[in-house]
Amino acid sequence: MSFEPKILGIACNWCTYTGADLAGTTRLHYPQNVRVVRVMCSSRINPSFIFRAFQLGADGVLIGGCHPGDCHYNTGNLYARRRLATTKKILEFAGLEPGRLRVEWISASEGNKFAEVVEEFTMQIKNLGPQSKLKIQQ
Amino acid sequence: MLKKTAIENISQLAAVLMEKGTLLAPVKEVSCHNFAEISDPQKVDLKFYNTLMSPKSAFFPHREDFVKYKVGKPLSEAEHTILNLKPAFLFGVRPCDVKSFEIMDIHFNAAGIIDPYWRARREATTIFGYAYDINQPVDSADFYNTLGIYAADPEGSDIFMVKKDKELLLKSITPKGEKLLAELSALEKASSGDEKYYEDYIKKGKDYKTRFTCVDSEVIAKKIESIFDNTDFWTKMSAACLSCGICTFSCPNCYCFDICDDTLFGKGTRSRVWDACMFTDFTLEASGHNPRTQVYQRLRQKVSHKYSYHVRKYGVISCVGCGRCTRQCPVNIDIYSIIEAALKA
Amino acid sequence: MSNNPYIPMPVQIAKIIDEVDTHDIKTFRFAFLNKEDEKNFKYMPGQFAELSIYGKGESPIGIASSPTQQGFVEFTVQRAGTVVPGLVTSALHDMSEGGEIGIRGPMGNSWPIEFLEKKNIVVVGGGFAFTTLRSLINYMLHKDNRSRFGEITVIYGARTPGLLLYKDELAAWETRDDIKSVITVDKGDDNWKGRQGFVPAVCKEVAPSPKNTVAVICGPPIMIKFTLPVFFDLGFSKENILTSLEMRMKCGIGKCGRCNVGSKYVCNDGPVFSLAELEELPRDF
Amino acid sequence: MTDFKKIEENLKTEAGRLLKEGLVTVVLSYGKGFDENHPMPYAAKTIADVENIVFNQYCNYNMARYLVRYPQGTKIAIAVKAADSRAVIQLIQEEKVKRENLVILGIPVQGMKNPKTGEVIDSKTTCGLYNPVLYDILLGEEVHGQKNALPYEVLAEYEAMDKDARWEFWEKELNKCIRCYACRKACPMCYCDPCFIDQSKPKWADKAPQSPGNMMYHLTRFHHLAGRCIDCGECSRACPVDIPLYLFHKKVAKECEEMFNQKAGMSIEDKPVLVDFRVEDSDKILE
Repeated sequence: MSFEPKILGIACNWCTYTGADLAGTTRLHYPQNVRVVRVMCSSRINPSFIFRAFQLGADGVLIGGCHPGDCHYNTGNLYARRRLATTKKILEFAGLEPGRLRVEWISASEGNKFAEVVEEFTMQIKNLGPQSKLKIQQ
Repeated sequence: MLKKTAIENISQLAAVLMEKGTLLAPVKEVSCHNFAEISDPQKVDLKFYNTLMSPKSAFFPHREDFVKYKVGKPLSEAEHTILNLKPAFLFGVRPCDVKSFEIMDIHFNAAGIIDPYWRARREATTIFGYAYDINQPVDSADFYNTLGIYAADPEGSDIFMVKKDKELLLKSITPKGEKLLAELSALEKASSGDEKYYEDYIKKGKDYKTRFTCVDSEVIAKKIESIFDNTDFWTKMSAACLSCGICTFSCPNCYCFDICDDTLFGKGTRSRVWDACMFTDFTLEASGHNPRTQVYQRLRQKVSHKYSYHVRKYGVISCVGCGRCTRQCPVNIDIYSIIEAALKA
Repeated sequence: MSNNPYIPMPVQIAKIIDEVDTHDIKTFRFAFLNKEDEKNFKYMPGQFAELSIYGKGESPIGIASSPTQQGFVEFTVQRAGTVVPGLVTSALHDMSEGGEIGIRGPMGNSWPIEFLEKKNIVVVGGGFAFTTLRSLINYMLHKDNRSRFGEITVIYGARTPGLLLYKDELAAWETRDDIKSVITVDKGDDNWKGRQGFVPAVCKEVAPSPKNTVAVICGPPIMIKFTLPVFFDLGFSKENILTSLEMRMKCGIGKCGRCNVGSKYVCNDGPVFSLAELEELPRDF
Repeated sequence: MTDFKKIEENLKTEAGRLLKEGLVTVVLSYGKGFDENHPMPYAAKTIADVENIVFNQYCNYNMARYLVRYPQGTKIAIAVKAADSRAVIQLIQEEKVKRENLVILGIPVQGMKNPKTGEVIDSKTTCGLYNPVLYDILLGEEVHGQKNALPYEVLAEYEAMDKDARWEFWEKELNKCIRCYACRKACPMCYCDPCFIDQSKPKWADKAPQSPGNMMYHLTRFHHLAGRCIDCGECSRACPVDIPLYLFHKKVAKECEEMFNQKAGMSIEDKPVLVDFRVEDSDKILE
């Protein structure tokens, strides 16, 4: 059986989640590997969410927020950008592939982009293979 | 019975013990020694002063599983941990640590409800005590003399070992030790010279001095009770305390634990895990009330528990002066100095 | 290891009673699933047990039923969580009748029945802390036991009428002549025809005689603080005032080392102490 | 070389003066321990306490750790070495203490030693500065002419490692953790109450020292200290099982410096980098 990665998607309520909705309503095809969780803003994402997702068996984590400057709360994604960049460096130094965490700015009108990013990221994770380092062995 | 072996052949003895059961012995880690279950007899290493962590984990592991459960399923489906223990050998325990087992026995194995896990592990284990090397300098943190323990105290061990140059002399102390020692054919018979050396060593152990202060358990218990409300004293003593848990974790006599449920994907384990009275949330009640929010209250609890409450409850001080809490403390808080100061306060 | 003190016994929720109008205090009636366990669970008023839900943890709760009531045990549980998340109590509140949980106990000492015998008893309770007092009252009122005790006076207060526990029983006590019950609320509402006023003030008013009398007091710290002086003024000695302590507990059997006040473990040596005993202990609770 | 005796004298003099004049209620410095090699953090509150103040090569504690223990508004004098002064600055940035309530006694020093190992504490385990960044009173001669050591040099070996080898390294190191929390308690920047790891809802990790919980605790703590760690090395010295936590903290500090162009605890005008942003931050940092 080929490897079907489990990907956690965390999408901001105002842009990416609506964008994902648009991808759905316009019947775009994209891989079903992403399970999306909605948060109010990308700056809501506690880095521990990401570590925990990897521990609970995620092979990749995809985070979507509004484009810089377009945040519903004005500056939320600008904080998130710094924070998530740091998370990435930490994962990398711990020995994980930094490519397993991806941050994308996807607006409410970019249903296409959402589908493309999911497609691309799923491929990327497939190439990286299963994430077994942080995953809790049962 | 007295037998002996060359220290360089210690791995042979280890191999024999491993055939008989589980062997717990000191092994060298990067910068310290610790007791560990031995899988390679070559790893047993007696070139240590004392281990970083106390050997209490042989009977009271950091985590002891009670039950494996499935969430939402009837209790009858939960799997209870059953300790089917092989005979175990705890090898190379310093006299002060041996003494700690006796003190812990009162709590877990004699008073009130008996702790089935402690008892099972304790009964399965034969203890090889190991005298401190009286030809080496004593560590400045130790103060076991204060608690009436000496560097070569065979009391409490099943078999007691002393070092003679490049040899190890093994003396049986209890019938359990006698029986085991008789079975250990890999060991050589000791000569009468060895007998004399052993006896002399035990005697000389009394002259191997650690820090000492005259502490009568009743006197100190009463003194500490009387200074409970002396907040100035406790604030001063705890000014440096970071309230981390290393003193209690490394202590051979600290037994406080938490019972935790760890669940993942609907399955989980209920286990007991070491806890420390130095942690802020140790006494945090569900109402939000916490009787010990301040560092001084927690340090007071720790010291009082060992030197006063324990005396009142069980008749003995719950400290053996092994010096681990002092050595390991990141800010050099020294319980011996606190006791000295308390006697003067 | 069936005699393992850390393993809970299975019980089933036979009945849930929603006690108060804020719906955060419920009484749970448990029936033992193993007859053997029921036989072994011998308790006296004032004892407590650990309610245990796998995956959530354990919570020490006072037993609210009386040993004279056969076939079940009752616990009145408040949903904790305003300050510290109350994992067990919330989970319990979310369960329905027929659900299964675990129970370990009984634990601790009890109200000292022998000491109370042949004496007049004044029971003073405030708010949610009435549970083991209710157990004591029902025990004393039982037809086999009533003659062993003198006069029984109950003074019980809550913030509002809706927050009074065991409303049916309170009403039943009113109609009996072998118990004097004084129920008060801090602030009544339109339907409240009873007494208004704080517990300490009511105690002063009722003014029970200290002669051959023991006061059993449980309530929030603030109530205790103002009630004790009233009883001292009335002439009660410290030996004759009893209360029940609360501390964070885990094992409930005197092993885990966290509920000590001085050399006493509240779970084993307590939770019931007389004021005289409490004064011997360091102020560490 | 640093004249430790001279600094001790100055420390006593200044502490005595500040307490006598009532300018501060407490002087945070170093005091006698159970022997010479084991001094302790010390809080002098009376002029008589000043007698007990010591300063020697083993006084490596970061006294900034104790600042948050006193209620806001307490007038405090604090003895700081180079890294410690950065911790004070960082705490001022985070509004945990106010500059006007502090008298900072700067100690320029080199040749501090780790009492456990006797090794000299150099740039490997600390930030490589000799002179305090911020002080009111200097208690010794500033160190000049000494080549400033590079604090991040030690990272090269680990950065060069293959990622799997690095994972193996950290897994092995972090699995040693016994969760005594000495690292967070020794850290001047770890003042949260409760710490995320002690929360029961959400419960981030098990209490027992096992790999998943250890990973969660340490990775998140590294993250919480990103852009805030001032590289004093106290976490690593406090650790009873010698986990080289400083390596990870250094790495995160280095990355933060490169990405956001700001070093932690260098100016009280700064804001911690992760509670700040620039519109012109590049998306490149996310790649």
